[in-house]
Amino acid sequence: MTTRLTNTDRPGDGPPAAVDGGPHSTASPATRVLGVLVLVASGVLAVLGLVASPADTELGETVRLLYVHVPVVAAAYLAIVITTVGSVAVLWKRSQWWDLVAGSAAELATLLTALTLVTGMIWGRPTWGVFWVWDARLTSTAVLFLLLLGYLAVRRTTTDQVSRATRSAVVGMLLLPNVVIVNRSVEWWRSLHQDPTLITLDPKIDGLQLFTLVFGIATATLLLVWLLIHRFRVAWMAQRVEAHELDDAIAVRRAEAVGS
Amino acid sequence: MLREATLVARKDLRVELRSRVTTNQVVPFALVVLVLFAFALDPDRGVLERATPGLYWVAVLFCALLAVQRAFAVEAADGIRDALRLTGIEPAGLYLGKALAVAVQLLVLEVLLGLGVVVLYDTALGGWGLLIATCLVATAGIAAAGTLFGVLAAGLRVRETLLPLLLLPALAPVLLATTRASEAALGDDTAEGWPWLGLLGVFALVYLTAGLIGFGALMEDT
Amino acid sequence: MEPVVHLRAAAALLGRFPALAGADLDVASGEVVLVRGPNGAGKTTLLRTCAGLLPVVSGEARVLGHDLRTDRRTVRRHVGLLGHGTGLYDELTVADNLSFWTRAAGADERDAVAALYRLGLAGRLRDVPVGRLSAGQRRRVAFAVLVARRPALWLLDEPHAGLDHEARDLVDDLVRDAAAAGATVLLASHELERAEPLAARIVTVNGGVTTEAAGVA
Amino acid sequence: MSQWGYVAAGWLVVVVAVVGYATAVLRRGRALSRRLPPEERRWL
Repeated sequence: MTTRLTNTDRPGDGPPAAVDGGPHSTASPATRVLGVLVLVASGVLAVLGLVASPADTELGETVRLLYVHVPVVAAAYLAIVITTVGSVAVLWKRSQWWDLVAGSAAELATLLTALTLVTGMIWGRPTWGVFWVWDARLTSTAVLFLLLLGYLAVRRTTTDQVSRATRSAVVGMLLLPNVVIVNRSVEWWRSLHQDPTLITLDPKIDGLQLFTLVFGIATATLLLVWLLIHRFRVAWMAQRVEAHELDDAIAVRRAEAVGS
Repeated sequence: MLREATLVARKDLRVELRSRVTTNQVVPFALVVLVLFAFALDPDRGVLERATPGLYWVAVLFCALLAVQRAFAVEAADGIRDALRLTGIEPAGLYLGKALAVAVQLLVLEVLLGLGVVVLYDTALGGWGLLIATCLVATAGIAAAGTLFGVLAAGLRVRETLLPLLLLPALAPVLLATTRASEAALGDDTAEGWPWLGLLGVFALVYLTAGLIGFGALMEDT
Repeated sequence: MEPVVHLRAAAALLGRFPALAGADLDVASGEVVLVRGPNGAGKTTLLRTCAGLLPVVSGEARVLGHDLRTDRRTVRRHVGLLGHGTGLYDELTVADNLSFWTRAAGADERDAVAALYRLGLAGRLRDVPVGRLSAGQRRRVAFAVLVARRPALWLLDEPHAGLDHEARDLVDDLVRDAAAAGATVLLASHELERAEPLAARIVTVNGGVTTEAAGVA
Repeated sequence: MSQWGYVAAGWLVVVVAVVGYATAVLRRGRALSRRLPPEERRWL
């Protein structure tokens, strides 16, 4: 069954082979609809952001970077909230489903936080002439990125599924509080020095620019949901494969014992 | 639960008194760090003098890292993890006990480091009320976070590198708050420092709560 | 009377490895059972499973009336495990170790002192750091903790290994005293000639599976 | 680099990263589903 890898970000896949009735990938009717929706929305966003909306009086063309930077930030924070909620659910209800959700959401959060940093730096270059500025938003995003790397490191280094769920849940549970504390402390810190802060959500833009921004955030949220569903299904299958390997090990060990 | 916490804390401190690792290794390490900062920042150009609070607290964080690693290396000896779980001590009591022991060692370190800074960087100490309060609340936060991440990394084969990766970014706001608060204390307007103390308090509370919740689950794994 | 230990096709995990693949075992109160089997057969895992230290993933597992599949924490306080590791702090002295482990388990100081004398540790060894003791002496301190705690279920993993004759006789006496006092003992050992006279029944473990239980006495 | 250059760079980085990640996830999903019996491929 060859899959047509189109250049859109949701490559369609051929009909599942007749013999094996089950789904052949993490796609399903729901994700296909959502996928198309995300595609269309990103197309509209591109048109709105790059062509239709006017350049900003003050920022010039670089305001168009906001239409991608701010949605990515919003999606990143949404992913963080999901991770923390999932982690608390894991510790509270020992539920394995939430462990997979938290793990998937954390991975997405790391990708989105990295993109936030990159787009933030690309924004910084024309605006302040330098890639990195110890501005409140960029700094707290950087610390957040390090915390997420710690989460992924814990998840990768623990072999045993049960203890992996517990340990990553404890780190995951602390992500949101950490974000709040880091933001608060960096805000106070930078306000002591009054140097240029990244003009974020409200550069007194309105009209079409504001609409594009909000539309961008909606698109990013849809994209996050789509990615989360697929990543969750991958995590679920990976966990099932691990479980099978375990059952085989038990069977082999028992056969060995009885045989010898 | 408090009875168990003091029992564990006294045991940890007695192990430290017997083995003298903190006093013989971590304190000298801290002084080395201070000296290296002085080499790096060339004392008479004033930079060192302005940066003293920051450098002091960076040194404290590194010492905290070593103290936590040491605290859990003691438990890694053969059979101790099993024995601890068989005593039926409440996980929360074990967590508080170990955190208390780390906190006490940190306070001793902070005092010694303080002397080191006064001698090496001839810093004039002032604003004692704010300074002591900052040390106490910050130490509580650092010990709470350190103990939680310490047990989380314990038992994993990459624990030496995992602990710094987990603990130091989490302690970033603590470094910020303690440095600003210390600057305010040493400078003239101590009023400026109190909000930072509030932040340190919130930090300590968040991690103490997380520790009391998470420690039991973390002790459970093989 | 419900058996102290009741395992039916119990499987337990050591990390992701199914160290125990299917154990069947019933031990009545006050009984001494010898667990035999080659190295790596799962003897240690069987003991640690009974102590509630390993997650039981399938089959039945009840110890001292607690179902290990739902709650394996509460049973631990009533179990004493003497494994390969001594479970003692090398930096602390014999007396400090004993006092900590005894009070941690809820027994009081007097039990610790009594155990010191019972194990002949009250003399010059009392204030020696455990790290500087010989393997035999360390085993003696570990036994002292057990004697002081008086758990209902004793799980002994190779208790005679590396001991001189005099210490081995002491181990035998302690096992007999414990059984006489109503405790139940599960003894894993290679040294059959030493261990068999102590045990009422023998169970063989191989590849994480208990095969047959042969009567002795 | 003109302002448009930075705008293009910003957009390109995001699109490439998202498409790359999405493709990787989908490909891994397809590979894993081949190793599992049909009824185990979905959580539902």
